[in-house]
Amino acid sequence: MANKIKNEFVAYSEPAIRNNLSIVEYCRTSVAAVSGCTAGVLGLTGLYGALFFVIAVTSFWFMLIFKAGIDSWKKYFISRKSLLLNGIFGHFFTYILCWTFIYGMVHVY
Amino acid sequence: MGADLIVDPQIRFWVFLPIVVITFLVGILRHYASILLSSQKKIEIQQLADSQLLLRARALRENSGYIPKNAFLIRKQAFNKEDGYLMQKRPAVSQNMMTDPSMMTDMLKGNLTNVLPMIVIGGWINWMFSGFITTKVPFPLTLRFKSMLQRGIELSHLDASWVSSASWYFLNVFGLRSIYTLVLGENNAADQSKQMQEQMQMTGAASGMPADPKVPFKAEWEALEITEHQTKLADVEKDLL
Amino acid sequence: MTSIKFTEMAYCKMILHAAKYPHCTVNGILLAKTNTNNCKEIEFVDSIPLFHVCINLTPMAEISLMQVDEYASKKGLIIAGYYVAPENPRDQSFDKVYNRVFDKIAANNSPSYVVIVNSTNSTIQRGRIALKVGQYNDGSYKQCEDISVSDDSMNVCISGINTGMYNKLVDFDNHLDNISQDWTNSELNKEIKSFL
Amino acid sequence: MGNFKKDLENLRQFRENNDRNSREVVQIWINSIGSNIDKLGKEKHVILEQVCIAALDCFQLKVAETCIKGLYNEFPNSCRVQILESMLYEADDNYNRALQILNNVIKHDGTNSSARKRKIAMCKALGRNTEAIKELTEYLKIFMADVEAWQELSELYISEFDYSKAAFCVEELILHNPHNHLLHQRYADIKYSQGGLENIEVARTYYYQSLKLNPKNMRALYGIYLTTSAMLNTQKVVTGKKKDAAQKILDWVLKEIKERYSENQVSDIEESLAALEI
Repeated sequence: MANKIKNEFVAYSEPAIRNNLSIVEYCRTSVAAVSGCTAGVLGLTGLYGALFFVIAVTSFWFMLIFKAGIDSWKKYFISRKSLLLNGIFGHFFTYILCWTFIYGMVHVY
Repeated sequence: MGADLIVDPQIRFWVFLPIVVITFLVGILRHYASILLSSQKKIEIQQLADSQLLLRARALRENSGYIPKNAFLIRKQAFNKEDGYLMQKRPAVSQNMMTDPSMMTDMLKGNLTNVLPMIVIGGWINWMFSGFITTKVPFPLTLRFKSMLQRGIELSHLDASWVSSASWYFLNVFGLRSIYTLVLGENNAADQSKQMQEQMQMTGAASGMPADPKVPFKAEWEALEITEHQTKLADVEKDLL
Repeated sequence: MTSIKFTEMAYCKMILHAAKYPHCTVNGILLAKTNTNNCKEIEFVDSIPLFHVCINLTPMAEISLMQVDEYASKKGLIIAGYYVAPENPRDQSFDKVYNRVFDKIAANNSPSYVVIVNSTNSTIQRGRIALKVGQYNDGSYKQCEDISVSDDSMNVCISGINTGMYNKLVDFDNHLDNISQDWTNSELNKEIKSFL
Repeated sequence: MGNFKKDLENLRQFRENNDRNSREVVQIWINSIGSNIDKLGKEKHVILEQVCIAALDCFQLKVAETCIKGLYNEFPNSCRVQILESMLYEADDNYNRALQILNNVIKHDGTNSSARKRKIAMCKALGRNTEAIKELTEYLKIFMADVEAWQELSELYISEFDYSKAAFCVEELILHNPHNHLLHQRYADIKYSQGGLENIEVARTYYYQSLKLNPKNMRALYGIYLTTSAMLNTQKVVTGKKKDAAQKILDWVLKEIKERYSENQVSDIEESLAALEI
């Protein structure tokens, strides 16, 4: 995934970037699902649950940037912010579903 | 937790869980069914040529700055002159989908895999598990959500965060989408909300093959007509030195 | 009739170049000693593989000619010939291989020679000379029949192809892709010599 | 079995990078995969196709035949396999039979572009370049956005020394892929080969662009050098200012080129650079 960075403009390989993003998307969905299940098992309610989601997503974001290299993430992605925010609502929805599901299984009855 | 309301634990195993499992499995099933039923669309060579022509015209319009001016003008001329590529006369293709049998079967198949299961399973679940309170969302909600989450139960004093069985089913239908992408990979057919959208647009337009080339040709012609050549290479020398 | 000789280095590098890119037309330059440039006999002592992509484009060919010229004059050699191994073994006429590189060579050096490498795997394995040589003089070609290649070079070629030695060959195109690669092939030359 | 896995990994890499390492592919087949076809699982058919083409490249007709047979067992009516079969006949110099198969495929499915492309390739193999060009232009009238075909056409034109038409094809390529430095460089090469002051100026612009897109492109650097010095030589009446500017560019390019070489420390070749400075 050789993307060349120049001072004033960026030349990148479209399929490589798309591939990277789809992999990241996969990870993020997994993170949302897994953290949702965790929140359910822990029995978090209300704002705590939302907070947990925010923590999970941002910590995953940090891990991702760390994995890509703090200096070299630019090689693989165009923007860090989109890595955090892209499709966040969709993921939140996944999170809520898993959360509700496991919470229902463990704590309601 | 359930201090104000105690729910029978049996509901968990006989209503709550089955709904999740059923919706999930139906989604998977739909995915494979649509793979089985999908027929490779026969593309007419003329259609193919048209779509390629449009692709080329678009590339010309978007990246014209990278070729010399006269090269651009030659191409523009070739596309836009009286009998140029974009102006050629075609016998009007009356792609009436009702008369085209292959269109009909396609639509039938689409309905078979999308709409039908949704109605059948939805109805069945409504009938089978009607009236249960299944679960509680772990966060407080305003009263407005009551109609959404408590379909099938009319209890005015019940807290809004309780979820009825029918609503739980719909939550699952729409919420499992991302789980399908995890399990089946992207662009799967299990995701019916996307499929529904395609149903709306209908016909060939969804497959990127305009049924009647006249309309996109005209649009492309107009767009190309107003495109001015603006070279993007004027300053490269300065940039480098 | 001029008699034409190829040393091991010249012959092997030509054949290996053709073997490295069997799906492309490849070309290159032949170097000869200055003093042997009489009309009776010519010995090509070295060959410089040049291109395998689009041999008919001139800019890089000009660059390569300049550099090879410099290299040759330092070694006391002259550019005396040009070789082509056509992509299509059916193309064997001298007219088809003509291009501007050869034009330049011919302009500076008369008579100059054009060699068509007509190598298929089987001809080489059988130890036949897979070359067709023409002498170019004022716009016309004269095919030379008197070609001699030592048996040693045949053997080196056979073992070179069988052991994949062609992977070590560097032509000018490779050099331009990655300038740390050496188009003079000094490593490969040593290896060929060590075979003898 | 570790070796087996590594071989599979190698093959996959070749496929992904579009490497034509035919000899290696066939070697891998002979050494490990050929006897274990059933263990390939999902990849089986892709590998069979890959090996088949590689084997044809190396004239290992037996290997290619087994591959095709394996594929026919699985997909008896596939156009793709039929095309492979036609390639087998083609490799065996049985052009008529190959052509017959291809024509059948096209009759069956008019939109099959690879069959049409094979037909053109056959023209080329028979040495009928002009006919290949004609067929290819016919093909491009239908498949106008086929980048590969434009590329091939440009190369055919170059081999026929028809530079202006080749330039047209490369322009088309640039339109479809404006960020590929190799295309810009190729365009400049063609323009330079065409000759004439105007074309050389265009060539220089494109060398610049190519260098901008990829600062490591040596050909572009050399190209700038060549075009600039050519402009200095041809323009007999250069005004002082313009000449200075050109001289400056020349110095700059030479400096850059030297830098590249000193980074790589190849003293041998570096010496022959002296030729440039005349």
